[in-house]
Amino acid sequence: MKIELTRQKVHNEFAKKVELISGQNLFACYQCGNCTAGCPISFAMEIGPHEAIRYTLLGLEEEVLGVNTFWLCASCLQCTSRCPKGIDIARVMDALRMVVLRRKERRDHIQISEFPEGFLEKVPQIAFISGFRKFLS
Amino acid sequence: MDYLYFPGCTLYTKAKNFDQTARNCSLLLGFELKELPNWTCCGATFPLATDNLMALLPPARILASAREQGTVLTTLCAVCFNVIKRTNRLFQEDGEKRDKINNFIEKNYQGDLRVVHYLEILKQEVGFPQLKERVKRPLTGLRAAPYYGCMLLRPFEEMEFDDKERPTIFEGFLEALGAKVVEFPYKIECCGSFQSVGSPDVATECAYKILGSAMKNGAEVVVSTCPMCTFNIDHKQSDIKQKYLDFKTIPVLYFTQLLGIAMGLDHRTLGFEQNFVDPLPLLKGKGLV
Amino acid sequence: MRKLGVFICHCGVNIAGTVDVKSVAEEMGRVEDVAHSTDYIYMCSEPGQQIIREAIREKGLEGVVVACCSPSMHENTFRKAVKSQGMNPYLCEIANIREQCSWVHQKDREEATRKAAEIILATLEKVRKNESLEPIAMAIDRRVLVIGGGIAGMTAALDLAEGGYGVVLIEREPGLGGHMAQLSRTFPDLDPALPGLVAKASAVERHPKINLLCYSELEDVKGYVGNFDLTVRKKATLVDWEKCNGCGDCIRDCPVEYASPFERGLGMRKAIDLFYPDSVPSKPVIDREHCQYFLDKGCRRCEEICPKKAINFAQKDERIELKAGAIVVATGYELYPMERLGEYGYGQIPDVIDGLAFERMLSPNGPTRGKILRPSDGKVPKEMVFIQCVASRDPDRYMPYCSRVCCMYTAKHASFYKEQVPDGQPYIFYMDIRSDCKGYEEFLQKTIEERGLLYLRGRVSRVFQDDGKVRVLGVDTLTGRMVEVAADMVVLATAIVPSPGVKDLAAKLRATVDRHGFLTEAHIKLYPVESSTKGIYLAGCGQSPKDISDTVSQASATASKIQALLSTDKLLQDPLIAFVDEGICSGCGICVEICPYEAREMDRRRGISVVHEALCQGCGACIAACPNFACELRNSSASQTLRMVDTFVA
Amino acid sequence: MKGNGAFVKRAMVIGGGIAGISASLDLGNAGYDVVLVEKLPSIGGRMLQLSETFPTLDCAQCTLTPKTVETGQHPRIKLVTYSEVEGIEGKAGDFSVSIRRKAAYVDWERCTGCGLCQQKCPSKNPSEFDRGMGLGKAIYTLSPQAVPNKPVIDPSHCRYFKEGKCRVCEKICPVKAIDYEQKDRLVEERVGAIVVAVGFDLIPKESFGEYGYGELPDLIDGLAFERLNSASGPTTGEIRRPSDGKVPKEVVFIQCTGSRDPERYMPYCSRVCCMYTAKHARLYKHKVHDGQAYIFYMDIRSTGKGYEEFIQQGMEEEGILYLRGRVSRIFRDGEKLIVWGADTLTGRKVEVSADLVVLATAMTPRKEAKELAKKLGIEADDHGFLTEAERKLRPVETKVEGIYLAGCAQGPKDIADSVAHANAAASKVQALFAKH
Repeated sequence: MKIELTRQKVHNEFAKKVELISGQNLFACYQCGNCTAGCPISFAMEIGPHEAIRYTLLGLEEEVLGVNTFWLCASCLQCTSRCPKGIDIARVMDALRMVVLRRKERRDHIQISEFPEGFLEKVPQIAFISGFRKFLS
Repeated sequence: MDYLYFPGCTLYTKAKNFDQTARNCSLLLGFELKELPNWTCCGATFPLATDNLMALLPPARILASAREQGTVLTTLCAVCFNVIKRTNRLFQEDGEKRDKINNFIEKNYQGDLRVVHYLEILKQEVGFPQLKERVKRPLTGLRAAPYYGCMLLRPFEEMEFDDKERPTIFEGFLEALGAKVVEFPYKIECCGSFQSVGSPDVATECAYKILGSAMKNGAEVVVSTCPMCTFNIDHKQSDIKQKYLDFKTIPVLYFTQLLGIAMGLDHRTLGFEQNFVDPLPLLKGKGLV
Repeated sequence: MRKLGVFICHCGVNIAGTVDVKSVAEEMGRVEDVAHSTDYIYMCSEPGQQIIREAIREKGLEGVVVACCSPSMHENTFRKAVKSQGMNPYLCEIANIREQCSWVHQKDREEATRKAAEIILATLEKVRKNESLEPIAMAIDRRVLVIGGGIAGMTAALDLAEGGYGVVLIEREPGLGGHMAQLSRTFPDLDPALPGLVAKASAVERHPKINLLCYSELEDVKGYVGNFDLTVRKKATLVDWEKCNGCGDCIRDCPVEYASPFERGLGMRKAIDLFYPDSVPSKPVIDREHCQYFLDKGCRRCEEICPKKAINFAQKDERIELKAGAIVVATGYELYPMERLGEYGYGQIPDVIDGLAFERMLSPNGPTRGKILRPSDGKVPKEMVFIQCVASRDPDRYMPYCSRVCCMYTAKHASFYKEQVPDGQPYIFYMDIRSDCKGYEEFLQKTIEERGLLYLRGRVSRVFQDDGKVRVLGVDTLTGRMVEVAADMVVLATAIVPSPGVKDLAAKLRATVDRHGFLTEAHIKLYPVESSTKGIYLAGCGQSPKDISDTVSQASATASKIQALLSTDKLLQDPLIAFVDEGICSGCGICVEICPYEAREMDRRRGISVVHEALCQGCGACIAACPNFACELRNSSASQTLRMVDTFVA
Repeated sequence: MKGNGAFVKRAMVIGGGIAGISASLDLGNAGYDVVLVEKLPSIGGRMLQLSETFPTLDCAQCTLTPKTVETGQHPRIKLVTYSEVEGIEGKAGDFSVSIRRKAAYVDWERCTGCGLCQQKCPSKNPSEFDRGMGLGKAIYTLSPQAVPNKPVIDPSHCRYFKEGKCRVCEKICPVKAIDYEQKDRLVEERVGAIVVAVGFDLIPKESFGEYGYGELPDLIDGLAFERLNSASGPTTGEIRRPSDGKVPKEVVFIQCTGSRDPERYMPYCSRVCCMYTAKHARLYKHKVHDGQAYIFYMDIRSTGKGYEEFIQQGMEEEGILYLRGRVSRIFRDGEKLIVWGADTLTGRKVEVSADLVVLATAMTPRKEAKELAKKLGIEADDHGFLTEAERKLRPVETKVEGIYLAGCAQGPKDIADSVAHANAAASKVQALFAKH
């Protein structure tokens, strides 16, 4: 529950990395929550996109990387298109994903072997390929 | 006029009906889709990580090779359209990345290709009034809900496709075919996209909301521009039924399938057997087949 | 050779923190004709000025350079100081080493110091060749033009009239009151808006010193502070207001009804009607666009019914020429058009309305007689959503600024709603609650507690019509949850934007506007009600969003400034203006074309171009345009400028 | 002008801060005589304590001193400083005001303002002007740029008054202006209208038990931070914390301290804290590049022109961390101050080990405001803010004709609004005078 803040933590390496990968300035976020409000998938997220940004900024690295929020993001860009501060939130979500996927220990989020029978035959290629791109390192 | 055409993986296999109907209709409308030789997959996602240049190589190759053949490239699949158009834009605006990628793929593409969607050809080149005149079998009385999804519209500044909150191109198309357009708020909300692979339940929920909204507003059929959306809102109806017992199914068609009907093509050439919810009873009921 | 003095200001740490002022002062002291060079922490303060005065006295200085902030801040201060010692003020020049040096080179002390020295050396070059000049004295007209008949304009006009000055008040609409006339009750004491406003409007109408011109617009402005020549277009009301007794028969009998802009489209008005039901003046106008007579000559009912024969279909617009010494611009605001808000349905969802429309709904003289009924079907809304910051604080898509009044009026709206519909629930989406004036915070907290308003901290991403409801997709950032409300009605607190036409008006007045179209003040703290053009003052929301109380204060403030301006007999104008070397001028007339202030004129008899001293602002356009270098600017001659440039490139 | 029953077209302005100065200048420039009464030895008020002002970051001294100088030199303005209003009689057009001119123990007629006495005075005491951080002398002016630039002796610190010996100032004064025998004097002024511009105070930090009852030296209020940041302040503009002079690397700013707190302190919003805190944090970042500024807030209130942009720029470009939540407690831990706050946006408790804490304490009326209101026959609210005739349409008038309000005496305001308010009051006075 508690966060101990220091200037190193506020300018934490993790947030810097997310900013670098996403090309976005997390300090520009004024926490209006528009992204969460319009997100078609936020109903299933453990924390909203605006909270994911907040957690990242405050250096709550393991906590934010442990939630399903950015794995559930479908990059539909609704948040990006309506952000009053012009932050491309989808890029921030993707950056969080990248941080996990680029770590040495693989944390692949789909296992082909676990698909139900007949699934592979039905699902269109684009869904697979995008899925692999988003979920595999 | 002929158009360089990039089908993409899905249209080559699991959405062949989409591809075939589009080609057939083109011929009836006086233009041909000339398939790009030796095309590869576009990558299926535009990389959002700014440092991920590798993911831009496939669409860059497609663009470079298309530029050797002509000046306009068209696609049907909304995802491919998004990836290729955004990559093209990046080539126009970011000289540094352009040079890097060119260096890598050993081409010298400058971003001077026009990437258009099939619907744009219908609107801008054929013209909806002209399309209306050529319709052989108007879809009179068919209440069709146009589902845009995300990829055609967003990001708005890059896609420059239509208004991001209230697009109208699809409506214009359906009206030209004689259908009754059903306005529904979820037409621009996401279908769950690739989450049908990652988190199928989430995608099911998204699809349920979209279809529910369309039906509540009186739709008899939902029309889509994208094979991924189509899969999510058509094939996932079996999952929806399992979760929501009172859910009634609704046919989902590619816009080219509907175009095919209106242009008078034989319904057996429209690939309805690949649709999960059979549209034939509806179409027969309306006297359209 | 003139004996010169150099005075270098530290400006606290603003300059001294970056520039090594001591070494610059020493360096300047070594310049041949510099008889005195020193530095001080705040040269603009009394002891600082005292240093300058003493040096002039003791060293017999004949020219002064003060190295400090921008001349727009303190040129006047220092010129006054040197004048007190008998030096011609135009022999004192400012070397700007703050904005143009220390502030922009904070990271490089050495270079900044070198640059500061160069700026001062260049300014010394200028002073060496400066002439002694005297300000130009001009007669002034003691009348004032007030543009805009809202609460700001009326307050300024009344203050000035009470102060004994003649005022012409022009208002675009047929009646006084502006947007305040649309309001129901006002925060935080919830008094009805109309009685106070009507009392003020009547006072304006009656005041012997105020010439009220309604339904009128400013067409043209010529002249300058103290002597403006104005042309006002009085639009044809098609009703002779002299004859009209305001009986209202014509309105009652008029067969044409259309959606009233005053009622924000929620109510109807007639083709002949008052501005609003209790309008002052209480005289109607005919709207040509809707009147049947003008459409097909098919109706003359009002003409027939009028007992005073006041209807005059042939009335023409009238042009009125006026003179004034000062102008107050009180053009007010408009709300950001809902038609541009895609995510909120482009203004096409009937039950999504803006704040002013809701005010009309709450007004006893409004379209629903004060009842809250949703526009689509007249039902009482039970789930009521209010959204703040719509198009405000949104730099990427709409307006970056805060509209200042929405927090308070939304709280007021929600409070009235709850009072009228006790079983209804108001939801308010906000980003920050801004209740920062006297009594506002107390009002807000009390309202929340007593009325059970649900405040949700978050934006609304999308609003759409769904199943007879208005579905609102919002968020509560305090729980982190997405919030969905199936509302019966939604009120958008849309951004305040300058009223239409302000940019054109500002261009006519040569006043500046910011990128949003708000009129810009000369300095936000030093000159908050003065525009950048002398003699033109700003009041109310045309300058920036503000509430009624602040608007009234600001309007009175303009009145105070104008009274000080007009209380003197002669106005003194800066003599730093263009002049013509008559021997060189070929009379080509290029300068006449290019002058933005109409200060250049051809002297046909002599075949040369002359300068109208009162109009010239010394902008230098003619100097740059003159093909044979016949124009020069006083104390900025070509030779001075070239010597200054030489200093930098040497 | 005296006693003939004529309407006196001469105004008194009580309070020589930016509001009083603005009102005086407007009236003076319009051709009316003005008596400006100021409690302190020189005019300028609170604004003189400020370093830079939002949203332009103009130097406060540079904006203010030309106005104080102009006021001091204005032929129509009579300065009566180091003085307080004792009593008032009469009505609009004919007020008779008695003023207590406090003993300065310096003959201002003789004094040239050379400053030698201040240099040589051996006493050193915490300077109130510098919020107790710097050391002042027993004989002092408020600043080297004071208007009028004349010193006064504070008998509570003067060795001569306390111990009966010293008299250094008397010996050193080249014009023999020191007068230890000087007494308070009562003077009368007749005026036709009065503008009350007595300004504001801050809740003292000693009031906040949860923040250490003012006993933590590195916990200061907003005005103290202004002094720290000011080139004329105790650190000549360097940000150094009071306890040990170190440059603080973690600075916590706490807004709404004592404001919006109906149960314990003041229920109202103090209006300026959001903006000056943002300014403080930005100025801090300009000086300490590797430092971190944290701002605890409840709602960010940036409603003036250019204010919202100013705040957003601070967040985006200076990396100031805004935390939405109050601070419950602050205590010392070695060299650090431990701040227990919350971030309601993550729902977490937040702990910061700070080097310096700046409290944006609530603005209150001057403690003498209620008493003055009684003398003037005007109303004040429970807190002591003077009450206007009508909130919206008559914001500068009072219930008494001829008495007007200007600036923060009426309610918290920023400089721009105070100036406009004061100009408005001047306008009302002019209208009153023009009528007669």
